[in-house]
Amino acid sequence: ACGTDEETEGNTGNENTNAEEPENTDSENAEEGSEEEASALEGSVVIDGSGTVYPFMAKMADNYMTNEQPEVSVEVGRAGTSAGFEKFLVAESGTDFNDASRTIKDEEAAKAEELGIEHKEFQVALDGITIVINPENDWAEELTVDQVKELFLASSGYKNWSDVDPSFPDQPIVAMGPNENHGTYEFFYEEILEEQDLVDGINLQQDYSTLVQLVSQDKNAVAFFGFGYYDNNQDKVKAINIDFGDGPVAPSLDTIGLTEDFGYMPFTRPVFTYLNVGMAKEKAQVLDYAIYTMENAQDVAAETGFAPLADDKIQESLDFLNGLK
Amino acid sequence: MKYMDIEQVQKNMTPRLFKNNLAKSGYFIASLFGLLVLIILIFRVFSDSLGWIDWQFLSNKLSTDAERAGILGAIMGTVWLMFVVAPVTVFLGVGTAIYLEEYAKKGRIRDIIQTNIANLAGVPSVVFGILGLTVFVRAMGLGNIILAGGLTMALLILPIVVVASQEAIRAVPQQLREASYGMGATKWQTVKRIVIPAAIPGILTGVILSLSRAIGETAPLVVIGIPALIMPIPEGVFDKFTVMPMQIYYWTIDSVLVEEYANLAAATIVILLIILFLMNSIAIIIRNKFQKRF
Amino acid sequence: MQLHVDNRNANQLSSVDTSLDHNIVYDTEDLNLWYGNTHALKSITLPIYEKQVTAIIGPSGCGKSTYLKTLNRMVELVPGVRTSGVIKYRGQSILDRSFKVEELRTKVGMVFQKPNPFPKSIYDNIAYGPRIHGIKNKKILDEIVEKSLRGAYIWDEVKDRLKENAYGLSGGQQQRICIARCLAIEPDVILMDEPTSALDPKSTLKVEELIEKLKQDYSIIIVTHNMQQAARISDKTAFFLNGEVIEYADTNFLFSTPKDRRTEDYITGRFG
Amino acid sequence: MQLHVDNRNANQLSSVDTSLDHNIVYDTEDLNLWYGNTHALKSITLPIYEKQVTAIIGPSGCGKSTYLKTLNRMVELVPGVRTSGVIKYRGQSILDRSFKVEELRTKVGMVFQKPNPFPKSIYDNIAYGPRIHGIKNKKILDEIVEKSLRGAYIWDEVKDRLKENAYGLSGGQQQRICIARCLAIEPDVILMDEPTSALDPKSTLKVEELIEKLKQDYSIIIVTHNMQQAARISDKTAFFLNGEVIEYADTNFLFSTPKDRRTEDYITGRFG
Amino acid sequence: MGRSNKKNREENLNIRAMIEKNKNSFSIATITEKTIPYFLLGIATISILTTIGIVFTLLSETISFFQAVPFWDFYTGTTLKPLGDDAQFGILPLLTGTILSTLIAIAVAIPIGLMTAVFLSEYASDHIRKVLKPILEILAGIPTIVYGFFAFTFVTPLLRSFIPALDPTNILSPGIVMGIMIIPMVASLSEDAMSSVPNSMREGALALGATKLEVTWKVIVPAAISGIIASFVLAISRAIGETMIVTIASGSTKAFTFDITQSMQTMTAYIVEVTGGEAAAGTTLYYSLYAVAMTLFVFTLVMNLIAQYISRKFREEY
Ligand SMILES: Nc1ncnc2c1ncn2[C@@H]1O[C@H](COP(=O)(O)OP(=O)(O)OP(=O)(O)O)[C@@H](O)[C@H]1O
Ligand SMILES: Nc1ncnc2c1ncn2[C@@H]1O[C@H](COP(=O)(O)OP(=O)(O)OP(=O)(O)O)[C@@H](O)[C@H]1O
Ligand SMILES: [Mg+2]
Ligand SMILES: [Mg+2]
Ligand SMILES: O=P([O-])([O-])[O-]
Repeated sequence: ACGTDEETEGNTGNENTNAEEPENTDSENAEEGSEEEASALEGSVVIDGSGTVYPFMAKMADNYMTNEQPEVSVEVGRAGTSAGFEKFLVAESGTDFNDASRTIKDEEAAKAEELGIEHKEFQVALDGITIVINPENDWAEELTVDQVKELFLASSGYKNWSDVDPSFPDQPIVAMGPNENHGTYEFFYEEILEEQDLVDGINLQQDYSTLVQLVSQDKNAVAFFGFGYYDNNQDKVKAINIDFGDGPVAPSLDTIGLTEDFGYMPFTRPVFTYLNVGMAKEKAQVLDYAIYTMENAQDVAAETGFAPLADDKIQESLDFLNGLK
Repeated sequence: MKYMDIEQVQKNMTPRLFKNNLAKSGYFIASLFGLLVLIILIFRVFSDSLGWIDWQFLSNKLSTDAERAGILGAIMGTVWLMFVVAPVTVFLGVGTAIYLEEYAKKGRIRDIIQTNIANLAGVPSVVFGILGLTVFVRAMGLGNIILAGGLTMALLILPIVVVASQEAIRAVPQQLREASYGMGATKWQTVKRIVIPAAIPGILTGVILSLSRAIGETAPLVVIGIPALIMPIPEGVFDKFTVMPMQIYYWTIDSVLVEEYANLAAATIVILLIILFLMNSIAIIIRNKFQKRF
Repeated sequence: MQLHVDNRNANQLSSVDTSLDHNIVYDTEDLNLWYGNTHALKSITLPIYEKQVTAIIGPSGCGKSTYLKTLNRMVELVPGVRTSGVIKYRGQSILDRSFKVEELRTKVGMVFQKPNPFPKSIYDNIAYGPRIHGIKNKKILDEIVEKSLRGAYIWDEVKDRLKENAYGLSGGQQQRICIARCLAIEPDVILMDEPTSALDPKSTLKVEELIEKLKQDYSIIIVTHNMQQAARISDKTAFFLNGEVIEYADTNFLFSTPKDRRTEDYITGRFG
Repeated sequence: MQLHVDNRNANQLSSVDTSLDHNIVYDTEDLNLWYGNTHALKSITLPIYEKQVTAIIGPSGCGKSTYLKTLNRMVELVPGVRTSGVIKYRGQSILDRSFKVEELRTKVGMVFQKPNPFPKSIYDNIAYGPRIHGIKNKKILDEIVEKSLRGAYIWDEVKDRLKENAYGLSGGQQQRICIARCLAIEPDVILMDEPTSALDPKSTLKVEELIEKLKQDYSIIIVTHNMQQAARISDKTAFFLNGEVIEYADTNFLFSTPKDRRTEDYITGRFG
Repeated sequence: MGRSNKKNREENLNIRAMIEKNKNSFSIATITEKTIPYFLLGIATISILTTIGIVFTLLSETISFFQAVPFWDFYTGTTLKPLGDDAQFGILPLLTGTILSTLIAIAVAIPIGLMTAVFLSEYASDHIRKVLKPILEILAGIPTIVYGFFAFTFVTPLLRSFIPALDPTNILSPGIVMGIMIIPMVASLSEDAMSSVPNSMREGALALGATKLEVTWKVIVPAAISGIIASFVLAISRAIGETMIVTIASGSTKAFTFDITQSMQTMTAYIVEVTGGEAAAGTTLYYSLYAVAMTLFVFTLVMNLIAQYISRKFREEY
């Protein structure tokens, strides 16, 4: 009964035409009823999770409430991917969506099953782990992927920049990153460092803003976090161009978006949102918002420092959602 | 036999007076230190907020778009929060004060309550946050709504209101009570018709000051959990909410994402400081107006 | 209008005066009182007569105020007070625990040393007593207020500012407001504790005049430091010293031919 | 030991006494003083003589304390005080801005109405003055403390408890400690503002005795409410009224044959 | 004659009769009168319930925590690594953070606050005092969140221009700002204590030729010392419990160090971090929140009791 709302969205200037065509035709037959229902939507949509995805999701929620359904209250938190899953995986009163900068872990999936929470993963955009340094750092602007890893690895034994390359200054490496609450940390630790120990005394922070400040104020600092946080602070921090074997690659929406091998690939990662399917079936506004999100993902991604997904990925998700109606 | 050598005394006098004058300047400068910090702080905030405070800022909903963002939601969140905090603390605070000052006999119970209140006044606000989270948000299942935040804040400022009300009640001259009893009034009649009305200005001053404390508190709400983005304007005490200090917190953190958020945070600080300043002024006016009436 | 009421009152009362002259309102027998360990009243025995002014004199700290406050049990407000002995008000033993003090106090008005109007309007001050005793009718209250203010001879001075705060009045006016407040519940006895000692001579005179008029209607017990005042306005005088009644007699008699040496010393100003 | 010191003092001083009898220590000319708008002292002219006790009497509020506090410029502690006229202490004009008050006050001791020992040990109370003036030597301080306490005739009472807090003493003892504290800086003049009015009769007697002994050594100016006291202990008496000096004369003379009607009224107790 | 008088009154206005009549309807009033004390006692008990509530919530979860982490390990552990597979719970890093920030705060607040108190109480004219005191009170009324960003965005960069080795998040800067925040508390409570020393004490000393400086330090301060110390203790308690300033400006490094130029975390900031991430009930991380809060609570409670004890003694003095 509630599946007709995306109709309105489609009509109110969604330019993501490719993704929309089938969507529109799908719901055309329900058009009459939809207008009333669209205006009748209300209630709340509760989203928490990844801080990396937060800018994307906040923008999405803002657009949705401003342009689509002013009566629906979408609240977006950003406790971090892992902490978000803790809130997501609560029987009855869990969150509707959990943003994630990594895929769900086995334990988390198991817990969901135990609680009877049916969930669905949606890729919403692509992010690139960006390694940032202080703008005054003129020695480490280009590094190989191994050198980057060694900066953060305990096993490398690097203390000073000069350990990386003798031509670098004899200054301590000050390594930083988001703490274990964050999917970004887990992705970095699991996928990039392959679960090897990080250097002792690495400065792990809860807030990305603190990290940006820290790097911008310390000549010897090096940190990792999502591209968006770099993109918005290019005046404060500088990204390392990473040589994956074919010459240095600067992180950018273009290079992150390229999934081919010569792109930024090993450091590129999809970011997700997880939907509580039960909630979507139960609450019209949740499903409506999910559909809206997928329809607008490509635009909002670009606006908030993410590389857009390919069309077929989007379509896949929309197909699933429309099936829930 | 003379012990005091007057010449020696005179010789000592100059350095002693010099030290005195030096100290005086030192103390004066120390007193101005606070003022200096205040000026720097306010100057920075005001200059950052320049051009950002306008009607639109005050009347718009929150937004991720700095140009469109407004703090009506945060202001209304604060207003609704006060709708919970004010009646609850006034009821509990004044009631407790009346009990302690007018009814409780000197002794065990009174001492226990009094000591307890003094101790509660020193409990860190973040601990009250944990109490609120555990009791109101989780155990009572209210969730992070205005009612839960308000009750937490009410308990937080309760000791301040109790102490202020006690002082106000104590300041009511005994003769007024005697006059009332002398007319055959009962205790409660005397309390209700004479003591409370006479103590109201003092109580009000204390209540306003403690509410302004509650308005500026962040830590308990952080603990209770306020979403980073919440756009709808709250319409009642069962709604989710954000308040100005929380918005300042998030905007400043997020200024790494959108630089203008720093200005929004500064603008919100200015509004918050203006509100607090107004509340304090009202409290001072009431205090001055009703001082030494008897 | 005012004159009319005054005349009538005067007529009524002077006539009553004689007929009831020697009834006892308060009878105190062997009253002792302790504040903690301080023995403040020692074996006081004192009959007090209706429609008379009884003055209590004595040096500071001799227990005058304490005795007065015992008569309406106000002394109980001090923690740790103990009493022994009997006080009978119109035959009822008022020191009994079971005795309702509120009822006693509606019949026994009290005026204090420092004028203590409530921080309310003049009207509300006077109406306070009737209101707490359940009189709510606005018209009746209006009448009571006017009658009481006239009774305290202050109506003309305040009739145009009844809604103003009583604290705007002069000390002497405030004291008469306090007396009017007392009159509003038509007491039987009025206790006055140095009612003029905080007033200037002119206001003192006014209040003294008032007391002389009131005694036609009420039994008045007045504590005073001022011997002249006692001599001028009272019918009977009791001299207290160190918590004891040293002498109690007709005022004329006590001041002209004191029996006790200490009384004589006191009234001639040799101590106190 | 005590006797010995006493005798020596007495000997030294009685001899000095006669020779300097009529030197002026303080000369006040046309002194006016205002507290804000209150004109508290009006054109006071008053010479004060060395090694004498000068009493200042007068009803409450007449300016006695104010005058006394002007003599060591203590009155300046009240905000908004203004003065005109001249006070000369041993020829120096002390009201000048440039005059060092601290120096004046080391020469002019003061004893207050309420005993005001510091909340320190008895020893530290007495040693306070010498210490601030730069005497640090423990042995000398010990001597000063003993000498001053003997001088104030309280040594025997406190010699075994010098380390105890001065607040443990009785009021009269405290007052004598305050006097000893004064003596410790060997003042030239001692100002006393009703030094016995907070004391019981017995302590009063002790302090009066002390004053009589002290006057052999020091010039003393004493404010008192007690006419008998003034008559007993002073050499000269000044009668103040409403901020003016009404009469100033030898004490015997003033009390026996007052020239001014108001003085007579006052000393015979007709007002005040 | 007496009869006619009575009759007359009745015709006009018999207040006494009305009062007597109303007395019968007084029963509700009597019940109110009887129940009110119990009702008010009930209200007054809420404050006790609050304390019990705090102690109970903290204690029950703290006990669970100590089942997972031995008491001794917790209080002697120098490693705090609450997340990850090899989680370790030692509170010492948080304790050093808390203690260092508090020490820095009182190192700022006590001298400046006390000097301000001396100035206000002993030197300032009424006029200056009337202006200066409310200004200082404004300082106390500024929300801590505002101070937090002031520390992070102004004081830290400023300090770094003097101390290049200073980390961008460190315990020094929030410590100083916390100190500034509690200056008014020290100043105002100490000033109260000093002003309540009777004037006669000042006069006594001044009359001996003492300068104001000597009067202040040798007479007034010793006489007011208990009140002054009580103000210090309360200020310390306040600094221990302060949350937002350290949350924002001291970072969240859980290092066991005494180097104030480094980033470290306090107990309060840890609580905010953990609740911000919302640990799931039942995990050791979740229980650690309560164990830390309990420790914090006990710390401030002890401080408050000390302050009360001192100021009670102080009241007896003169
Ligand atoms: N509340 C109290 N607690 C303890 N003792 C008291 C109290 N009130 C009075 N006293 C003591 O009881 C004695 C009698 O006091 P009371 O006030 O009756 O004297 P008084 O004759 O009215 O004196 P005054 O003329 O000064 O008013 C005094 O010794 C006084 O110190
Ligand atoms: N600090 C002050 N501010 C304003 N006026 C004052 C002050 N101190 C005293 N006065 C006024 O100055 C006048 C003289 O006061 P002073 O204290 O010198 O009187 P006194 O003769 O010592 O009286 P008492 O015998 O009561 O001690 C009085 O009218 C008093 O009200
Ligand atoms: Mg009395
Ligand atoms: Mg005086
Ligand atoms: O905030 P995260 O995206 O790193 O979980």
